[in-house]
Amino acid sequence: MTGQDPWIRAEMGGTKQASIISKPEVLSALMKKANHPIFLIGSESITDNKQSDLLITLIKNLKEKWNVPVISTAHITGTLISRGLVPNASMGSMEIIDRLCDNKWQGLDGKGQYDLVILAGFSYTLGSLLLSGLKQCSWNTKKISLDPKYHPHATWSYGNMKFENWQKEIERFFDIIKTDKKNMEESHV
Amino acid sequence: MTGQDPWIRAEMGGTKQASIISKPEVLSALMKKANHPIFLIGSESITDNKQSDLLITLIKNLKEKWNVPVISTAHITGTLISRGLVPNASMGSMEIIDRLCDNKWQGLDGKGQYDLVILAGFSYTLGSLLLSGLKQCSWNTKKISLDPKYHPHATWSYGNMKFENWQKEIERFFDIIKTDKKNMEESHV
Amino acid sequence: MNRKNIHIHLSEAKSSTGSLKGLDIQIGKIKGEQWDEIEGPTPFPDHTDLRSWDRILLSRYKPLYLPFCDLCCLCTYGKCDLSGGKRGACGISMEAQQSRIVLLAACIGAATHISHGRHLVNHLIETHGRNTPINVGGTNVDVEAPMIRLVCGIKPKTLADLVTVLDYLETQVTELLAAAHTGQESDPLDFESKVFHAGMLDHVGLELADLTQISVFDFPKADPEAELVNLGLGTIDSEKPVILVIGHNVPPAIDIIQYTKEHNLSGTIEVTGICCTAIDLTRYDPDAKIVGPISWQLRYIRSGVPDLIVVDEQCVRADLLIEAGNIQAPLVATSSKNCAGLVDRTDDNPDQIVADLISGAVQGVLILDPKKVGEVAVRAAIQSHEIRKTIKTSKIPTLEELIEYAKFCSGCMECTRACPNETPIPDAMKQAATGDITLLAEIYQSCIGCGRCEDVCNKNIPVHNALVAAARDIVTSEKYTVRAGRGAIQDIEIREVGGPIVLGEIPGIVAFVGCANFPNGVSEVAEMAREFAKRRYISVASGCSAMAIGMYRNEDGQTPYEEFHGRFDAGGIVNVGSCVSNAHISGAAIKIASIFAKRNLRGNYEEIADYVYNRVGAVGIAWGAMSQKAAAIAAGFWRLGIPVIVGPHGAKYRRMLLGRKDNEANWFVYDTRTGEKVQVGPVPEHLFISAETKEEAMVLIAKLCMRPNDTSRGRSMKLTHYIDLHKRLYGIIPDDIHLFIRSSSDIPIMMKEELIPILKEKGFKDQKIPDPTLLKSQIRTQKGGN
Amino acid sequence: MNRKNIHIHLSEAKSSTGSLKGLDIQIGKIKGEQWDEIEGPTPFPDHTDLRSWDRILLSRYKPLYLPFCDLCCLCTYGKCDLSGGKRGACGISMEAQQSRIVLLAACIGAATHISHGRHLVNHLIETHGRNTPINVGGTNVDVEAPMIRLVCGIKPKTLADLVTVLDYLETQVTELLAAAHTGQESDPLDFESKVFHAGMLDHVGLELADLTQISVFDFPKADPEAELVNLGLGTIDSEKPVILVIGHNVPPAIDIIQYTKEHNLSGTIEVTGICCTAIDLTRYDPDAKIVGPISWQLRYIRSGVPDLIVVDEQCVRADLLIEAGNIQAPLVATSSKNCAGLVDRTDDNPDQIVADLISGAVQGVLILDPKKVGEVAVRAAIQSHEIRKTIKTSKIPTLEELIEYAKFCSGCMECTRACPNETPIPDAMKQAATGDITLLAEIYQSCIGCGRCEDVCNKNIPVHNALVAAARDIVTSEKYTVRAGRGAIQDIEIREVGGPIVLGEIPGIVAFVGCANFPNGVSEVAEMAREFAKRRYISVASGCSAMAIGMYRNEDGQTPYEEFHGRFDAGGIVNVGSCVSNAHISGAAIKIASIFAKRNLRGNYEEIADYVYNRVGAVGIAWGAMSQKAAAIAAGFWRLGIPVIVGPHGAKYRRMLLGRKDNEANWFVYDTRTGEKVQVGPVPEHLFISAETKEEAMVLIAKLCMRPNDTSRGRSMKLTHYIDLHKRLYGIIPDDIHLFIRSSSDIPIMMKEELIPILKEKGFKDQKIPDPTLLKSQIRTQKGGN
Repeated sequence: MTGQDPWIRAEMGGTKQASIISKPEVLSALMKKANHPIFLIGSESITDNKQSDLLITLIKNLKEKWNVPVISTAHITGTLISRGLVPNASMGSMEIIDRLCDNKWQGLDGKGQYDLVILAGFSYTLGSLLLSGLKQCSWNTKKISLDPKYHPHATWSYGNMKFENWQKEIERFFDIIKTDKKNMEESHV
Repeated sequence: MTGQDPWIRAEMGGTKQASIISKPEVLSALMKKANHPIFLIGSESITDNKQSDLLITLIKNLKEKWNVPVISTAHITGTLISRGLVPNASMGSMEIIDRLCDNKWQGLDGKGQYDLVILAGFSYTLGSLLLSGLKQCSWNTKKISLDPKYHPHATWSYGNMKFENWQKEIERFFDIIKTDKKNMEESHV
Repeated sequence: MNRKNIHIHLSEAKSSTGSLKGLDIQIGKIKGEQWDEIEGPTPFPDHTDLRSWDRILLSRYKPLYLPFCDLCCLCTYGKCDLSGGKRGACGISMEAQQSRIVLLAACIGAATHISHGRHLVNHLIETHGRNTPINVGGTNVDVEAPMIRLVCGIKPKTLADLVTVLDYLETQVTELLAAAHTGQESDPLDFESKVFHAGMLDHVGLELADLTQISVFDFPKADPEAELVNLGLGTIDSEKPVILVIGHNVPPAIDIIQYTKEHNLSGTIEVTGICCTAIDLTRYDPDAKIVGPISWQLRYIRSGVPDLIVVDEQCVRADLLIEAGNIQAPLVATSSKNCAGLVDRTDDNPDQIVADLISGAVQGVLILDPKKVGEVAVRAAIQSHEIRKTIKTSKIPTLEELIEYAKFCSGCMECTRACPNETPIPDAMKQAATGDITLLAEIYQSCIGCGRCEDVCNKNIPVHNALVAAARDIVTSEKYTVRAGRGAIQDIEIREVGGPIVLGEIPGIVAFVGCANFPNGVSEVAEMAREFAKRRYISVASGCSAMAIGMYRNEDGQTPYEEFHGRFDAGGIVNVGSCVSNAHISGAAIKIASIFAKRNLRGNYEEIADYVYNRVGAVGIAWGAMSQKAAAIAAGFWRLGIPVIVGPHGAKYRRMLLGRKDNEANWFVYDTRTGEKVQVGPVPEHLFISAETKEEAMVLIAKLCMRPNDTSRGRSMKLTHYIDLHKRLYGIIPDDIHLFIRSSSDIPIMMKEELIPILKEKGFKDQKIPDPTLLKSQIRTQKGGN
Repeated sequence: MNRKNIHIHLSEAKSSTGSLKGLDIQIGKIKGEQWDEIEGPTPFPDHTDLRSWDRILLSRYKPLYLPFCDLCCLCTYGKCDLSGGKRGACGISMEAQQSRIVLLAACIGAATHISHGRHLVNHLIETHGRNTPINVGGTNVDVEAPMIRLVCGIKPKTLADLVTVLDYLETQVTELLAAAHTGQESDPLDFESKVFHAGMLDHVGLELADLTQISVFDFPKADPEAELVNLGLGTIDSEKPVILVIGHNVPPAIDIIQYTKEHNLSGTIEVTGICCTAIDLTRYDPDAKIVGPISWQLRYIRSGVPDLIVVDEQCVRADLLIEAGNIQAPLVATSSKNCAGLVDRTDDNPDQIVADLISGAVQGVLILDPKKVGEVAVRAAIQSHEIRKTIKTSKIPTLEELIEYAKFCSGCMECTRACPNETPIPDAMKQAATGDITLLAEIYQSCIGCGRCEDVCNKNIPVHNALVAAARDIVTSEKYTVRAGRGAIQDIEIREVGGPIVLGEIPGIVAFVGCANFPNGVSEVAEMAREFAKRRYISVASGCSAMAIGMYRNEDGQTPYEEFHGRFDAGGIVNVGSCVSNAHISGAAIKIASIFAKRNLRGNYEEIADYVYNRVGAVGIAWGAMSQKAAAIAAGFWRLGIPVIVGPHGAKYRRMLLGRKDNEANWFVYDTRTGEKVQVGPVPEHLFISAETKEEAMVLIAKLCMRPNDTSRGRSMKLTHYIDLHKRLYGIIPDDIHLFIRSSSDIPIMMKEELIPILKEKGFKDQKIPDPTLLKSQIRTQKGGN
């Protein structure tokens, strides 16, 4: 079960571990079920590695399709804007997790706490801690990790994958989004 | 993957977790590959629960078929004898693990350290610690847990199973032992 | 070494001798001339001063590590995977990491007792004065502080003298804790040596704390006939206002009694206790009632009986505020270690505090002044009782409710998987759903009251309450007695048993210590204690184990404390007191060296430990130990060469200290008379071992009581018990008797026929009995050499 | 409260006044009449004495917990799964468990420094006498011990006076550690309050340790012009015998220098150091060389350069004995905390020890006498050098070997998965196999030298050595300078900057502290320090961060210490010294209250912390902190109201203390003049936060320097830096500026056009600037009330 080992091997999960996003339909179903989702994008999304472009495209797609608000952590807002992604807010990773842990927080839109938190673009270590913090304070919030490294503390996570395989998965997800009709039956997760 | 969660849920494994004994052929292959196996049987093997009889029969079979020496821990030797199983030695669980950790120990038979250690009949907590201790001091020794509760610290373990399913597995193993021919091709694990 | 307060030069204080004396005591100095014993080599030792002794023991008893998990997560370099020979980012190995965790546990444990001692001494100096004399047994006890004499090399006379001891202990604990910092120590045995040091410090701290409270509160003073006190839920009169005290620091509880006495309320209020505060309270007032050990917290509170809860420190549940709230009982926290988030009302008017507690304006308060706790607790309990009479506060379901709950059970097994004892709750629920609560009631007997079952139940069944409900008849019939903690052992008792013990004719001292995390309830400890008392060992007990022993009645209806005498002598069951009273057990071993064998104690640790190790057949049993304190207490015994046996859960301490009887060469001593190296066999075989069952433990007890110094008469008696127990409990004769028989006169007479053929087969040969030591310095022909 | 040594009654010592005085000092008493400052409310405080202050801070900065795992494994009740609201067998919640672990870390950290201080004081009292005066800056420093004055309420004059302080610290650490025992404390905020207390004690311990060594070893005494010393592997002359000292306790290293001086060997031996021992050694002898921070251990040893290694305590790898053995360099362990399994040769003849080390009879020795270490190390290093000249000892592969190794790489990614910084080693290996080592050399720059990559390599590639080999050119060109640690800040410096700081006109004090576990090597710290020095903040540094800053050269070839001045003034980069010198940073903040604002320090913690919190715009950056010591140091800053920023790995400390700027109501102060509650905005917004990138950290630094007391001029300057950095680093204007602008005069003039429209949109309204306090007791109209 290599794909489902924590990417940093010493990062043990807990008694409840993330389910694997085995196919893009899972993601799509999760998005549809969400009432109030939010996307957190970390600083690694703008590093030079080959994942960046795809990740930014993915976020744009989510934003356009389901109107998912995006929060950029660290210092990357300007770069994102220059690459065509305008985040809804810029906030430190600790600051946003802290707010997501506060059941009185009304969200960026004043509509209350979020029920689905999607993360991508964080160093694995930091991502783990953010997910662990969220899991602890907000057990019932769904947490999705979209990076191609298995995150046991999430609710749903990709397994450890080579870039090429992950790319295929994400591109298939784009296809689903495009062909998706409003009246399409909801797939069950 | 419920069957492969640690039975006591807080008993996290490590970066290497036991493979599941998915079918009796696995067990049989492991036995055949072993050069110098040993069986440790714990005090729960004589408690009243329904597993006891089957376990004792299993051990007798292993002993007869592959001449696996048996060490009984705790105080159960007399009872085992009265039930037709004569252990090769009686030793505290800590004492035997301590010896199995000593690469100078010559074994019960003077032929040197063992390369396969089979455990059954321990409380889950104690069993975990014995396996953890063995894993730590003797990383390359194969460790098999035969109780129907998943032990991540073993090399091979049954998953968490209902008694009835475990019973079926063990009985199928008896069948294999019976029908096994010396010239049968070794199955690969 | 912390001896700063002792270095005062006469020339710097040009005054009369009289006033100098006064000053000496004032600043903690103990004048040498008051004590003619020669100072040994290691007063106030650093751990490096005794490291060579530790290494002698550790070369014989090697650590076996049983890691709790593969990782180290102590710093932000990590987490690091240490399995399979990998090292952490700081370079640490798995072995060193495990021993480091043991050190951390031992430091926490020692700190807990030492800090408790500091608190007691400071508080009682404030209320009773610096010159309050130490008195633990009047004329019956001359060696009043064997541990302090041995380790510190001083002879404390007043509370003020103890301050010097505390300074030393705190310096040392701080240093040991520093060694647990990331990086640094790399050698597992050096970590283990530091663990031993922490254990030794812990025993000094224990002794100091108990000396203090015995002296000031006039607890039984080394009294073998201390009163029998009531124990058990069934002894409580819930018609009266009921106060529950929980924890380990007795002053607030004593001030509750004081307040009732001063206000003529004695007898109108039930003061009940759990854990060591309960034990210590009955040493002060035999009318107080002990509810039970640590694991009785949830069941007693949820019964709704307590009208008010006073909690101090140490073994107290971290959810007491919630539990107290659930039964509408106000809670008073009294310790800085356990502020529970409550507002500090120490400086407020008691009227206002009581009013706030009773109106429900606050659910609890923090009061750091014991005297004020006494007043507030009593007054609020009386009012709380009035209110609570009119409402249902018990959380324990009725039989009908229980059956309804049981029907919800889906058999998912999560409760069993969360239960430390893996009890078959779902089976019992299934049965209960049909109206038969037998199995549930049985599970109550092995329940350690942790409540984890409830947290994981998918159906929200109050599982723990259900167990208590099923066992209602058992619970209400919990009426037992326990002898109040007697404190120290008298010098005369030591004088009388010293010879029989070191010769082996009293077959051993068996000390039952620690808490209640047993695999099969409290009954196993009682069973073991009775077995060895009947065999004329000296059974000693403290803390929750002392309670556990009391929770048994024989066929004549007697509890063990009624059945057996309380003298430190063959066939006794001796309750020394609370956890801190454990020092009287190690102290008794030391006093054998001092009083019986006339060895110098003063700053002479190594020689005395060598004496105890080779001559005093003592074994500790911590059958249900779970805490860091227990780790420290055990370590204190190890350094004195006294083996400790723990129950199967004790394997979670992650490290055993095991001897290897199959390596004959390990088992030698020097004969002090000749310097000759003599093989003596594996006595005692292990220093720390987890037994899987009580049967294994009992056989181990008998075996580990053997010592090199046993006379043939003594050895044959010890062997009789060992072989007899082994045959009875294991069903076979042990296979190692030849290792313990040094000459034919060691063979138990009644077993000769049976044993001689075995010995012949094993190739038995005669060995002489030396005057044993592990220290070259103890060899007389080269005394002073090394 | 540990004041036992102060309670001496004159009546009990009927002697002349003269001799009494002598006695007073002897026993640690500090005579009140030598100091006319009024004693504040909390000399020698227990943690409950300052709990209400802690709760004020903690009600504003709430803990966010980021658990390292779901379990608690601290006792044998467990392991317990605490996730999803479940409680442990002891009743503990996940939040309380996380804060308990933080407490444990802070206790270990504080114990480490305090024990180090105890060791120094004991050793130096022995060698230099009890009456050795404390002198940290001659006539330039009147407030010699601001932390000790503030916390303990005493004014230490001699080493002996420090013993009283140590007793207090050890008592308190022991009590806090006790609170980490299983059970007991249930409230996370009470655990956090204890963490703050541990931090405060830690700073007292730091100050005490540095005062001691500055005074006795004549380190630079508050000298802004302390010498520039050599730093870097490239500065070492390996033709000479090379001694490497590693750790945090300088006496053995000083005795090495002493020995070379006394034996006319100065200049013939290279004494090189890693970590704080190196820093402190250059404070003693500027000719000693600093190799680099903690993470340079493996690379330097494996280079084969050191002929002998002397290791003391704290941040030293636990595998040094193995590493030293691999290059055939003898090892001398010198600390009881780190015995490394070596035989204690303290009492042996140096001739014999040297002979044993050189013959290889032993690979290392333990010597607990610094003077003997000095002799043995020098003599053995000279001989070791002769032998080692003739053999290849470097473990660093040649380029050819490196390429061969790289070819073995299968790209399995295990090394990356083990690397704390997730460096792309397999990619680099693939490239290296083709002969191109660029990427490998790049990885060297962000390598923290933990060596975990090697343990997991399936192909047994010596990965770390390969990185060092690839970076050979970089390594050998590591030639830098760092200003020797200056120690304290002069009173006159404080007098001069006090006004500009509390008014906000010096925009802030930025303290770079802690170790080298950076995500991108040492360069980020240098970059940050230079940025803020250029912006005329006061950049302060200590320990490995001070080294990291030195490892940079600007376009003119200057290191930052050459580029910037060393005064505690705008635009300086101030190296205070080693880890223990961190106390001079908190001390400087305190001295602003004392010297500039003339507040009483003596036992007056709460008022001074309130002053610092509201007025002194200081921020700590522990960019690569990894240890328990760092946790304690940070906690000491928190209690004074000084925010601390850590790097992304710092999130592994498991707990942040975060403010919520969106809750306007949180951000008030009282105006001391009127008692009015005034909204002042989120200044500072957080108390402890992990930044994801250096850019985020830099913006946070600027932001967290704002304080309620800023004048408009000061605030507008601070805002200028905040907005400017945000625009440059984030690429946008910050969205929260309206929260920091209290009136139009706060608006930076140059930014008016840009900001006014934004402020209008956000609905900005004028607020007044109060004389701020969080303490009702500080309100003048009701002074004394509460």
